[in-house]
Amino acid sequence: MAIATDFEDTREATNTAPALSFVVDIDGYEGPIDVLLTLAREQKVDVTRISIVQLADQYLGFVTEARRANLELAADYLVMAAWLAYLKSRLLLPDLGSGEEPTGEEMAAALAFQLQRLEAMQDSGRRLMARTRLGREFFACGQPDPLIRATATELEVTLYDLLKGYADHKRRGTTGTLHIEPSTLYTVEDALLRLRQLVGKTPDWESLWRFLPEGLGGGMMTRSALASTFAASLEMVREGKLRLRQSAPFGPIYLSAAGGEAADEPRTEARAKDGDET
Amino acid sequence: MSDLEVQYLRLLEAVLFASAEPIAEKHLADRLPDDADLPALLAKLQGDYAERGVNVVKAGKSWAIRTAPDLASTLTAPKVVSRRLSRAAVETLAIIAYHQPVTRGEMEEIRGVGMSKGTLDVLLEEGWIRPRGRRQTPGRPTTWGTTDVFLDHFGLESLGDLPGVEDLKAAGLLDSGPAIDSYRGSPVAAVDAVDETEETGDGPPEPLDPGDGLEPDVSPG
Amino acid sequence: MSDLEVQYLRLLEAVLFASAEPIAEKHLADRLPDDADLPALLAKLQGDYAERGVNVVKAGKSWAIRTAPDLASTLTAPKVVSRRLSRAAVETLAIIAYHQPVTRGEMEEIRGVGMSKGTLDVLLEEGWIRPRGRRQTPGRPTTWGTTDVFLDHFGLESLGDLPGVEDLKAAGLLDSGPAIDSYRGSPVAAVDAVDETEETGDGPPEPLDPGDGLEPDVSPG
Repeated sequence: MAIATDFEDTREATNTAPALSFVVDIDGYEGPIDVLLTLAREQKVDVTRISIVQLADQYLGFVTEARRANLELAADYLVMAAWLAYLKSRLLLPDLGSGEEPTGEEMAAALAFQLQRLEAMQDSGRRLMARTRLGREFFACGQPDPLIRATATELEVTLYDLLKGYADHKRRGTTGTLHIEPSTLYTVEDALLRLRQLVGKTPDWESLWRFLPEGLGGGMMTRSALASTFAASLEMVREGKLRLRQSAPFGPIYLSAAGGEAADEPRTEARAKDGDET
Repeated sequence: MSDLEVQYLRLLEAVLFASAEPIAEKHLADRLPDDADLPALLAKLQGDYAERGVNVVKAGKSWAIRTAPDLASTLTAPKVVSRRLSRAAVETLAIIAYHQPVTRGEMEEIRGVGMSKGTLDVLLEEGWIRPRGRRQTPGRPTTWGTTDVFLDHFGLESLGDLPGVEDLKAAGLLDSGPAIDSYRGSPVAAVDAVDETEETGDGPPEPLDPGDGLEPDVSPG
Repeated sequence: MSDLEVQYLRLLEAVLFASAEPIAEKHLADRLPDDADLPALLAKLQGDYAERGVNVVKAGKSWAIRTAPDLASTLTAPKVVSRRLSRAAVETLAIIAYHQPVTRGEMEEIRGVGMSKGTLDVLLEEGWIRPRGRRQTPGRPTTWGTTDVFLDHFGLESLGDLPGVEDLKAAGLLDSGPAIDSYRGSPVAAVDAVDETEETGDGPPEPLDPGDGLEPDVSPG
């Protein structure tokens, strides 16, 4: 996922594990519209004349590929996929003419406009940055005369300083009282609900990792999902609905339905290094 | 030119030379006697320096003295300390420059993603953007625009000199236009309405509930 | 003067202008092509600026562009050393701007600390704040507000241009929250998380999909 940084992100695409070569690299994109624009450019035609249906197919292919490659997709990428699937169906099916809904053509036109507008802004940004710039190609007075006041004031305070000052004050104000805010973590309840639905579908031993939901975005969320799913699995073991197996300290944990036909030992080809370090 | 005018011209020259930042016309006027004809003096000064190694340049309503752009290749920077802007910041800067005054919500709509932290912040710290007022819509969001410092930095005399601005205007790409957000409940569009979503904006997305297939947000007709 | 000499003169002019300190002759010579006659160029430049608002001056073996001495009296303000405003003063100014009209007692209450004697004085001296009236409470304390000079200095057209708290937050200036937010929001934390999964070789295996997740040709139901 594009991670918010102030400045150019020079890190390698850390999502790509060395063993696999991914066709899609989600790190380079600034959101779904940016992906669409890149795909549209690959059609090698004027953005005003792209085929929206073709574009929708390409995007859906992109999302499928990203999921196949285990890239974590943010929700807005999936929402866009769903919207495009819907748009495609609207474009391909005859318009029933309810009058209330925008037609497929109107929606396609809006999408085309948005793509063109973003492309224009990306180009403009590049052209702006390519200009001769102060401090790089041309220069200001190197040694301003301190005896000459340029403005009516002698104090060096910028608008940024002023706003930052107020924001700092506000922030200190808010930390005066400790509010414990609800955190978005994956709850044990959710994990239990999910596990109950999944367990019947897995006749064999499966790694605990395989039961985690998709699209967690990494970090805390993935950790909490792992912990909650493990806790949920213990609960189901207690209920006699699940069997758990871990062959070595810190080794991978495997799950199997209690009444299943799974052998006592997990498959040897199972990913041996599925670390549960956390 | 009368002796008095020459003296005023020298004053103006000294003030402009002495400042590293562009100086607003009204502040220049403050520095000169009331009977000085500032526009004429500025025009004269600009002419005097037109062919020299330093030029008198205009940036919006401000003026500055800058080294001539054609010397760029021979004039090496003592040390370039300028920071490299992220792609998000460059795009946001372009949107503010070309669409101003523009709210954060509108910037997000154009880019199709929520604003990440540190984007406006960086532009504000550079002194390139400033609040322009409030949009008279629910929530009265602040609108943003560029400053004379921005124009000066990029060697632009006015916003009309932005690269390709006329073409973009003619193509209707600077209009608000029908964006697809109006046809779907996008997470971006919701940001303005519910501020809490902003805080989690950079965090991981909500997991999809099991059994809940991904439904399009638009209810089909 | 030949075209080449004119070009050298322009370069010399730009170098002197852009330099942060006086430049020794030998360094100037390094900046110019070998065939340039530095003493002649410096003499010419000095002559060009002799009657202007700024002069080319020699100090020891170094050269610089300086404000003409005779303008010093007209340009020099009585007590001009630019200085930075203390953090307390900036914050006080911000509180006055955002909460005006506001009394001294209220400022102290909002900031949660007492105010040193000089803080308001500095702002008052600068012409950024002014008394607005008196609060109709015991002791009838003076209320304070900002001036047009304040708006002018910060490039604001009206007080309404000041971004609201929500806008500050969106701009990344008001970046607070529970520790967990800063943990997962930070790029460093995200890298850590990814690194962890990398250690497991292929990363976490593909999760099972309980419901019917995303199908490319999902049709709206």
